[in-house]
Amino acid sequence: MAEIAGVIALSHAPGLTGWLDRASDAERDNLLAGYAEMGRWLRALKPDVIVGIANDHVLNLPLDNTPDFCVGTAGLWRGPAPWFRDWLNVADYIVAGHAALARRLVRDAAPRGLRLAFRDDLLFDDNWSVPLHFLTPDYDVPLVPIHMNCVVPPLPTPARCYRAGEVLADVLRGADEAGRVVVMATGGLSHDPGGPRYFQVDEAFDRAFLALMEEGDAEKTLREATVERMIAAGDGGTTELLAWIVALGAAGGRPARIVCYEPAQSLRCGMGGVVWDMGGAAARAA
Amino acid sequence: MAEIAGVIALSHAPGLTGWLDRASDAERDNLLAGYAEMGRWLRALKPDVIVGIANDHVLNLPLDNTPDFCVGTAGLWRGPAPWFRDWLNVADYIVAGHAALARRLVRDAAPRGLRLAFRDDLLFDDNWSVPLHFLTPDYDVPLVPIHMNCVVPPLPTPARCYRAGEVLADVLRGADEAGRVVVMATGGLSHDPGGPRYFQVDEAFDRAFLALMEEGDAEKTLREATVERMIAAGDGGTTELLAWIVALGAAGGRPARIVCYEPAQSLRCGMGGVVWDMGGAAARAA
Amino acid sequence: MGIMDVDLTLPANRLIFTLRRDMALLQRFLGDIDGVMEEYGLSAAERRALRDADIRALAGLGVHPYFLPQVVRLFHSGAYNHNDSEAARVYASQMVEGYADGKGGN
Amino acid sequence: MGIMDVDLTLPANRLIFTLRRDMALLQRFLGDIDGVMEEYGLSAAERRALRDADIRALAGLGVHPYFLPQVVRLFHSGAYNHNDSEAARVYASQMVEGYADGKGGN
Ligand SMILES: [Fe+3]
Ligand SMILES: [Fe+3]
Repeated sequence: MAEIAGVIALSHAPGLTGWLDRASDAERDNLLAGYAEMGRWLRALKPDVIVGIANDHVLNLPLDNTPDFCVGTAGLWRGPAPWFRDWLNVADYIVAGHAALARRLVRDAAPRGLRLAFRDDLLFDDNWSVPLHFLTPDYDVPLVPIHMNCVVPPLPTPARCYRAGEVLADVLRGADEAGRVVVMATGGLSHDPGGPRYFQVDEAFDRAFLALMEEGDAEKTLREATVERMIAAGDGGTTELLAWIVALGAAGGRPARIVCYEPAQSLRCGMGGVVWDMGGAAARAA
Repeated sequence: MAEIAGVIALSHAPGLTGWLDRASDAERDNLLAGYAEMGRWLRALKPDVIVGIANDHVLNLPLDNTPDFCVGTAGLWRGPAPWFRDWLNVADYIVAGHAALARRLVRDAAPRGLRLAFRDDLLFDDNWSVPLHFLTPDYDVPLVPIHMNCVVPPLPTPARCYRAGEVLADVLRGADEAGRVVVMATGGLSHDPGGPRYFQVDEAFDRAFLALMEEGDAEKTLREATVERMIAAGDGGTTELLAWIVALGAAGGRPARIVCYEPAQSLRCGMGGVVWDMGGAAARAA
Repeated sequence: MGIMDVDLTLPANRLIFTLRRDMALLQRFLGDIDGVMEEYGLSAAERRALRDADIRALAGLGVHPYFLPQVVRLFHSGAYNHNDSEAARVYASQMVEGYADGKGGN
Repeated sequence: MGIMDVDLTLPANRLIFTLRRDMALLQRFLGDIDGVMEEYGLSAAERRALRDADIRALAGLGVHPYFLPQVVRLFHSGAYNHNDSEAARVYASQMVEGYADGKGGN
């Protein structure tokens, strides 16, 4: 049996590694401090594996057969994909996968009504490259990546994403292979890659969304954090917050703690992160 | 604007073309008469296109990324696939597709919440080869095939299938490309390929399901025709009736007329068909 | 065992899926079963079961039920597949309880 | 135009999707744009828009919004992609209202 030691959700926008020197001093200092804190929080939990969930950015999931969720079953992952190297400005890295756990997720989620597509050849872009750079710079925690569809219509509804998080947590708790797990959602907050507001951030939306995470009222979140509102806050990218809804479901809907937030126009994205302390054996020991 | 001239649902089991001489005289006579009647009904509607929906039989939709529904976008289809030739015992055939309409379905279903995967290289087995052999033996009505997942867990729920039928009908009615459309579901009734009841048929279940079609009470159908009951009536194949639920949705939930039924153990499948007269211009002219 | 017990990630499922689509692979498989099974990464248990057309064992490993009669047809003709055909009888002898005692089939 | 207006069946979407995954195709594309567009079945309108990096026209045809900044990066460097980089300014000049008048970007 396994334990969900913690759940985290954080932005992954490429400016954080690609052109952070162009941010204001306040943005840079606040974000570097926040991401460092999230890294300490995560490493203190001593996870055996990170189960990640993030937007695929239409990089792997084909447009002619887009699944809602796709688990990576490889035993080893390399990043970033060549096309993203100069953009992301991170060193090439290798991180272990966890094939047995990934296959378990596919098998055990199905009877619970959650389809997980699977493949062993996912390419990584900012979705994992940016968070791992800050959170596990030694790439020493195995990763089971779940790429999800946040931007190819029709999108999975927030309710479906929340339920997916519940199912994942349920399956993980019953997985002998898992050990101590951190569930990590990446993406968001407001941004509009490909739209007319590419250079804008919707700070009011972001703060309202973060307040919902902090409040920990799942029903209210599903009522208010609609796809329509996300799109209104930035069409091309804000729906990455659906991954945060998965995380909220995995955390059982409990309140999150906001670690940092910056409406970083310089990075073309509302940037920040929240953590859910799960209050298990891990937290008690820490 | 297009018209849904009629909706039909009928069995496609391969024994009907492959070893019908092994059926009893009564089975053979009743089924041949029924399939002939359905063919006359369909051809009298003078459809410009058949939009078909049927189980994929794990032939095209990959196990690592199984969509609920996948539309064939080719302009021309050839059947049956080589592996199925000796089994089905039908002559090779060519039937036109309708690429523009297929692409329209993909585009216009998405904002209505229905994802349709798409591809132009679907292989055909009994799903189309058996019904077309009897209904349009000259293969002179273009076909837009929609292969659906009826047997790879998790299955689309009956409610989702009904809704898919409603969406398809809605999109078709707004499609300039469509003209006069017949929606044709194929599959079922009770059978258990791959299970211990391969040689059995569940007549009581079949008759109850047909009665639901005849009654035309959509809510009752969704309440009673559950996946669990279908599986209990024959694990490996009975859930092909989910395609009939799509047809029921496309028919707006109205009552169907039962054309024929035989609990044909000799064909290892409950065999039959129903039609929905849509009462449009087509019916009035007939 | 039924459709809800399938192991979608099982290499044997990917192989059997592909065998029915790719006639060149099918020919190669029929000429070199072990080589193709190796290529598709089947486990020892999967290889043994598929080589022996042991469809009951394949079912236990998580092969999709729909594939089971088709596995029989890999090794016996699929033509004229009525209930007393060789392929149907081979299926019944493994999957239908009581058939081996002369009670199954029809 | 936004993610809900994408035409998933558009050949240009399949090409741009693949260009970011397959570096050999990307090299071939950069050396022979017309040949590769032909190979992927792009319409005349798609070809014109992609050849000219006319991302506003591509958006109108149903190209996925997420691809638009990446199309700019096909023709301009993607490195150090800050808001005053050449790629960002090319994007802004086409997609951000008022930018051409010196008001957009930042
Ligand atoms: Fe992103
Ligand atoms: Fe079937």
